[in-house]
Amino acid sequence: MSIPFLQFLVGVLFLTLVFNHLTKKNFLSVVAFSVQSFVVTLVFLHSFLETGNIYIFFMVVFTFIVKVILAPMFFVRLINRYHLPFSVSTYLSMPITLIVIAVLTFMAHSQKFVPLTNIVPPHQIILSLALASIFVSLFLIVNRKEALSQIISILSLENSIVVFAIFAGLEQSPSLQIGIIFNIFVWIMIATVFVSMIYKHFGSGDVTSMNNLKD
Amino acid sequence: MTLFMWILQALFIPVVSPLCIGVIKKVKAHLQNRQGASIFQPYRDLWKLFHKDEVISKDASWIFLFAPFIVFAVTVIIGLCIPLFSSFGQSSFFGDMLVIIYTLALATFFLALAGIDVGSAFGGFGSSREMTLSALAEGGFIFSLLTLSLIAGTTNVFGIASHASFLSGQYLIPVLLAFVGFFIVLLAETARFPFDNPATHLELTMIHEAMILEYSGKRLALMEWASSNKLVIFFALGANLFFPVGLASDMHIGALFLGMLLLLCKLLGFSLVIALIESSMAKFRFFRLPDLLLASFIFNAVAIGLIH
Amino acid sequence: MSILLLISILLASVISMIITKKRFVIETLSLITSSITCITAFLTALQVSSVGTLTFFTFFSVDALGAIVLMIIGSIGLATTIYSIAYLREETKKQIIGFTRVKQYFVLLQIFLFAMYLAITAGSPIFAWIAIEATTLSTAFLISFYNKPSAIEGAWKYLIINSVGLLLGFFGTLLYFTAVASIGEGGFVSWQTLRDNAGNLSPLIAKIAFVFVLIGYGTKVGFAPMHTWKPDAYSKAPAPLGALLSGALLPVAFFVLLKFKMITDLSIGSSFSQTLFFVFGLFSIAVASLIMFNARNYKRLLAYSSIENAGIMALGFGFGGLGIFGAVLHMIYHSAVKVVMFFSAGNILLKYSTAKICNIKNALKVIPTTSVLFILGFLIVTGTPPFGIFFSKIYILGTGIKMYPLISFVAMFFMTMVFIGFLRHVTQMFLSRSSETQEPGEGNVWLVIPPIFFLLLIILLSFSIPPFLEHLIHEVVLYYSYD
Amino acid sequence: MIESIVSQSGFFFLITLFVMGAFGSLFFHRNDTCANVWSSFFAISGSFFGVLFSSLTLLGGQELFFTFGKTPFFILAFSLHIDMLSSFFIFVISLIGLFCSIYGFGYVKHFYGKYSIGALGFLYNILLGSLLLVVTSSNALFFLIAWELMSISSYFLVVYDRNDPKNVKAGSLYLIMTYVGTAFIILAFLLAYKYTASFDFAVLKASAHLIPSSVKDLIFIFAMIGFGTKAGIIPFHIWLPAAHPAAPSHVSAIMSGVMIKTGIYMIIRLFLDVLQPIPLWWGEAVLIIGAVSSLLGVLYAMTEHDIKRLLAYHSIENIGIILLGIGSAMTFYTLGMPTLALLGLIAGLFHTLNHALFKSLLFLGAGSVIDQMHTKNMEEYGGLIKYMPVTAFTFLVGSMAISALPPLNGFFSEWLTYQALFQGINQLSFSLQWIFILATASLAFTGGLALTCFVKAFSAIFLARPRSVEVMHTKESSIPMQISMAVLASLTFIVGFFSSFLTHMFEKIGQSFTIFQTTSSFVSVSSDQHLQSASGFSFVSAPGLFLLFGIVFLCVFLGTRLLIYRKQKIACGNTWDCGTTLSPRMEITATGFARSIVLIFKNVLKPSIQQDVEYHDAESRYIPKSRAVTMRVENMYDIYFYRPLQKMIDGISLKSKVIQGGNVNVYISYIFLALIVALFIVL
Repeated sequence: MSIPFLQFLVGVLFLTLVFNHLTKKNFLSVVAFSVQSFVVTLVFLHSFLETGNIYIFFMVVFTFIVKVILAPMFFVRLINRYHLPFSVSTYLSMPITLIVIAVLTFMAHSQKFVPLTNIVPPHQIILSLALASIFVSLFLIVNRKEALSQIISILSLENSIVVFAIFAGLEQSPSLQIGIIFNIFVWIMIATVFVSMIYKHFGSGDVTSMNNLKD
Repeated sequence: MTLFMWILQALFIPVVSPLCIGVIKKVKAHLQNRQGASIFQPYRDLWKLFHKDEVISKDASWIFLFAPFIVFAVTVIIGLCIPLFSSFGQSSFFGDMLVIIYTLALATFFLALAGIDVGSAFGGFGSSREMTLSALAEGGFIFSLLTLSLIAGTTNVFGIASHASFLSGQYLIPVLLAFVGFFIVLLAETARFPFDNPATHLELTMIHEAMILEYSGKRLALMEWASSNKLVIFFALGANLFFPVGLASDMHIGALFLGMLLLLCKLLGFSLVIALIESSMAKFRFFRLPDLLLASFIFNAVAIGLIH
Repeated sequence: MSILLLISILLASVISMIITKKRFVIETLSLITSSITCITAFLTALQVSSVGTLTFFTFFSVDALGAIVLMIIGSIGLATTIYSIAYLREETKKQIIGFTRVKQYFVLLQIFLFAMYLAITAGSPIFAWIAIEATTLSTAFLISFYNKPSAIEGAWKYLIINSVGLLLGFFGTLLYFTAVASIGEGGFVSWQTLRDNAGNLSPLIAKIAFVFVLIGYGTKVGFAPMHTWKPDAYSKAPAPLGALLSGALLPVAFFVLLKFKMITDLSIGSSFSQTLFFVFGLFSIAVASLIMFNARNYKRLLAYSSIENAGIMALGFGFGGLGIFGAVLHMIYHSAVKVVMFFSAGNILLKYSTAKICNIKNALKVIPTTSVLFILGFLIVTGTPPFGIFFSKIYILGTGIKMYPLISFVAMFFMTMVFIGFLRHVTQMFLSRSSETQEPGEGNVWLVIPPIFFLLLIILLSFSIPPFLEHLIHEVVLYYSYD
Repeated sequence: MIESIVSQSGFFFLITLFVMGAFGSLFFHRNDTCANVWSSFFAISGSFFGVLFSSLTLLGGQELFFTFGKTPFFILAFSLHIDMLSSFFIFVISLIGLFCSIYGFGYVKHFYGKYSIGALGFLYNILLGSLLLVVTSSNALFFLIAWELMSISSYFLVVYDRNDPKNVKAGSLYLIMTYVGTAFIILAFLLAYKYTASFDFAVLKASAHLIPSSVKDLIFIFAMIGFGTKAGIIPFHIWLPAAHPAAPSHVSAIMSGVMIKTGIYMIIRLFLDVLQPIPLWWGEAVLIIGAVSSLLGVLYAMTEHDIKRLLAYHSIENIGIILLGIGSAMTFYTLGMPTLALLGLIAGLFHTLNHALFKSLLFLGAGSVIDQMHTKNMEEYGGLIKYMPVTAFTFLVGSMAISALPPLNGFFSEWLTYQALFQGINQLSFSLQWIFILATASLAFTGGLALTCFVKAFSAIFLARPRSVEVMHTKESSIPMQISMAVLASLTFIVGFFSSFLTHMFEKIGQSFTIFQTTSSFVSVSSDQHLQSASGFSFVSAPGLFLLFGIVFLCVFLGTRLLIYRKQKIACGNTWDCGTTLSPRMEITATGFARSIVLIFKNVLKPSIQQDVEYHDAESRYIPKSRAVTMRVENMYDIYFYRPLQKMIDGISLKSKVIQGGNVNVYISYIFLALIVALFIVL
């Protein structure tokens, strides 16, 4: 696959993140997350085609099954069981969120991070976009009040880190793969248990209701 | 020979002090156009008191009983320690000015305690006022004698007395200032006029009288005698330290006799001044006295500053 | 060979614990496992002190600092297991928890201990990262142990903050790996390889990578801006776990952070990492001492004290040279004293069943031994002279005053603030008079023996350090001080 | 045999006595009497051995230097250096310790059953042991260990009687102030360590010249704050009147008589021995602090009507007098007059001994009064001299000694201080002369006011009629308490009598300092045992005074009693009362007595009068039912400095709690911001 197509894929990843910021409905944010994970599997597929390393193929299959199918299915079932179609609102209003996202992307593309983004010179644009998506997903956790969307934002942070690592020339290294597998496994397990616990105990997913633990 | 000198020195003040009181009373009487009792009347009063029975309050403790002896003994001790008619340091042991000042404080201490001991309101307030005044006067007292000792180069009162010729030369102003400071302290310590009226028994104003209100008989005599002794001590200090003229510099009888005579004249002079003050001035309100005492302290401090 | 032995024993005990129904079996099994882990820890430490950095099976390597932290984990793990057995018996007596909870507790406890083991002995940064991720997993469930809304909230916050931190840490580790990847070094990348070719890591990437790692693992250690999960987690977790969290987990996270500091120092010199350590160290001491001044819950009080001590250790490692000697000593003493304090806090909680400081009255009469332990713990942790922490503070401030006197003055000011804040609460809890009478009694004797043992350990260590430990500490000072 | 006592093993045995006493009484804490006997026995034997050890070292004049035990930290060495100065302080500590332990043996009985006597014995022995270590250690860290042990054990003794919440509050204030003081001391030693790379006093002394002068001034300020807080100089004194009264009486006697002297010991050790040569302004600063502390100390004592607080304020006043001596010593030495400097040091040390003696005597006396009366308020005493004659007599002797009345020991040390200050005025230039004039003025006024204060104290407690029913059923304190007070009282006489011999001994102590190696003091002991200053400036002879007082008093007493009118009849009657029935309410009370002085110094003391009147019916306000006047003197330091400081710190900490707001998003934003800031600033 050519560099422009890869740029398109990472662009899709970035857009799904922005969409997650703006969406009102939980279901749509879950769909956005599955699209995002699909993009990651495509990237893995691309690196598998280039290097032919059998482990990477195994990674493609694993991420596809877990992230694209299993996790969104579980989230949808969760939404229906606790029937919460509408996600809790965000902290900042729509325009300000967009401004902050713009600032973050500009920052990722700024001179400061040039040495970071041209570790592998041809992927310079992709890496800066991946870095921007890391910052935006971090901001997503801060902005959303819904427990489900916080889980989704952490998983998307993990996706953008993986994409950055792949394009930074680390797709070969086994340690990256072990790390990714372990992270996915741990997170899905924790997310499923805790999110249902949150909903069971607190009724709604609103995280701000949980603030009686203060000094 | 020195033993004779000591006894003479010890007996001189108790003998002479009632005379001074008598002279002061006589002069005041004349200033008020009345005859007044003879100058020897204080002797007769003392004699009478010594031969009267005593009434002691049942609340009094042993302090009330022993205080008169201590106060009188202190006045006799200080009589021994200060230059009366001879300036050679025959008692080189205890002529230090701090010893004198703090021994006087010992007398005031027991006097005040005795005043409070009987538990009457007058005694209590008398002691409180007495202690306040003596506390504030102490600074002035020490500093006035300090000025002289810095000029004379020794704190031994005999040394100061034998260091003649103060009034001439550059030390005139400091000595004069010190004398004014000392004179104010004298009036405060011996409870004379601007500080306290010795003749009155008016509860509101009396300080010294209030403390010895409860005494009677021999103890009252001792107390009266002690206060007159104290007056003469201050006169002697004022006379012999600030105007050390005519003190016998050796053991010669003639010089001693001359010294004694001159001392009597000086005491007479001081008594006249006291009597004049008492007839011409009114007693100050109690809370104006600290300013007076502070003035005396500042006079002395300035005097010290001027020495160099 | 010891690690294999360890893994097999652990797996056997965890599986059997899940199967068995009887509580006695669970307790004995966990006791055996943690005592074996403690013994192996001390054995490896002895080996390391005699042989030097120990690497076996290519995947595992233990250096001097790792050996010290291993010993800390081993001893505190054993103490916590003993204490938990007595603690949970008391709790079941008060009908707070059922049997399933007890089983879940001990299984998770063993997993947590083993994860910390793995983190220390891991040869590669990724394995260390995975092990610490595993600790987050096991402690998250332990924090939500009491299944109350507040416990769930504590666990949730712990989870979210720590996973964000660890993901940033993961990203930082990957950036370090780019140095290795650029020269085609495939296969297993260990700490040693990272150290060897730290040279060809471009300075700017090294700086960015270290910032990410510091923020990431700093969250786990509990430096100031990222400390917010600590008070909630410590106050909601069962008391024995608090001791493990602050006594063992903190040094582990610090250990990994120091490894990365070593690599960054090799590539761009120590001044960069020093300034960051000073900033975060001072900020943690300041924030902890200010909030501690009127904390209302004594378990949160202990959490802030851990944050403050983490700040002091950061200053120590930042100053370098003798400061590192002081910091390592501080780490040992702090872990030991935190065990004493958390166990006595647990006893207070059992007796008064409230964590609010204002509800605890006249404790000195009601539970005398625990109160004496807590008061002595307070005196030790605030660094009053006869005990060890005073000397480590003097070492740290002594080296600090040479180059940066201002930092030492500010640190000293905040440490005094900590003492004053702590004293207010101690007097309120122990020396106040109470109207209603609480029948005095200590409950199970096993609740008091572990803290007394650790108190004696501190007093012993304050006056004479065993030779092998001294050798290890000197090795750490040589290994970790760059200039 | 003397060599075996005055040696390393001797001192080691001394410390083990106290340690055995401490842990033994912990061991017996079940049975109160047994614990009390055990701890008192070891405290008494330890203090007695301490007196023996120190007096032999003083007479022998040796110096011991030894270290024991190996420590893991190379900067800490348990090294002890017992020179003449340390053995003098050991002498003072053990002497007062001896009497307080004897007193304590009787006094502690009223704690039986209420609190654990074992703990009291443990803390008391630890306190005595650590006091000894403080004055002998020669390594800064070892000193800090002993210093903190002393503070912690005295803190727990202050809060020992914890039923009264005021004691706990006083204890916390005490520990906080001490800890802040120790923090300053640690900073001072760290600064010294920075330039001399060692914490050992010997090394510090050798390389004191390496420390640049600006840092040396900083060390002086920190050390002055640290040791000043422990000694109780004016700005840092607020814990002293609160903490000392709270402790059990024999402990407050130790604290007031001896513990605040450890601050003085370190001031002498640092500024006259280790950090020499010192700039001029140090001496002047100590002089001014001494003058201010003594004057304000006695003024605040005037306003007190709580017996122990009054005595605590007097400790501040006497510390001021000691600092006058030491400050003049420092100033003279810097100006190159070693003979006068030695005189100042001798005056300071002599007053330390005297103050230890009469202050502990007064505290023990006050303790036995409170033990009987169960209240510290002087207004409720009165007429106790008839019920507690021995305590009254010893308290009288103590008051006379503290007001420096001639025959007793207080006079001679104050006389020496006066000589030092007079020479200061006599021989120094203009600006310095005025500082000495100010110091002499403050000493003079302090002497007068102290006398007034103790007339008030003694008369309010012991004289006149009882002002409360409680006085009726008090009885004399128990035998051990009486013995210790009587011996202390006789000691004030003995020390007064042998003051010239002691001055000679202090001169030898002074000469053990390196800076005074060759100098002889300005005031020396002449042949016939009386103190004489060099230029014949002044001399006083203690035996001469005793002789004179004795003879004259005897003659006067016998004269009037026997010679004149032997058959005088003495009748008992009522006090003159102008015809009204004289009730105890008409006596002068402590507040009444001091009211005139308080009004004279009102702009310094800021007294406040509050009148509240209660009427029969609120509207008509004509017939007052009761009228209450409360006169209070606010603690200015508390209102203008310490309370605002505490409010500010509380404010900051309350505001900083907002960090822990409880909202997860906010927490994550902290991490996010930290990341961004770190990335941008650092790169």
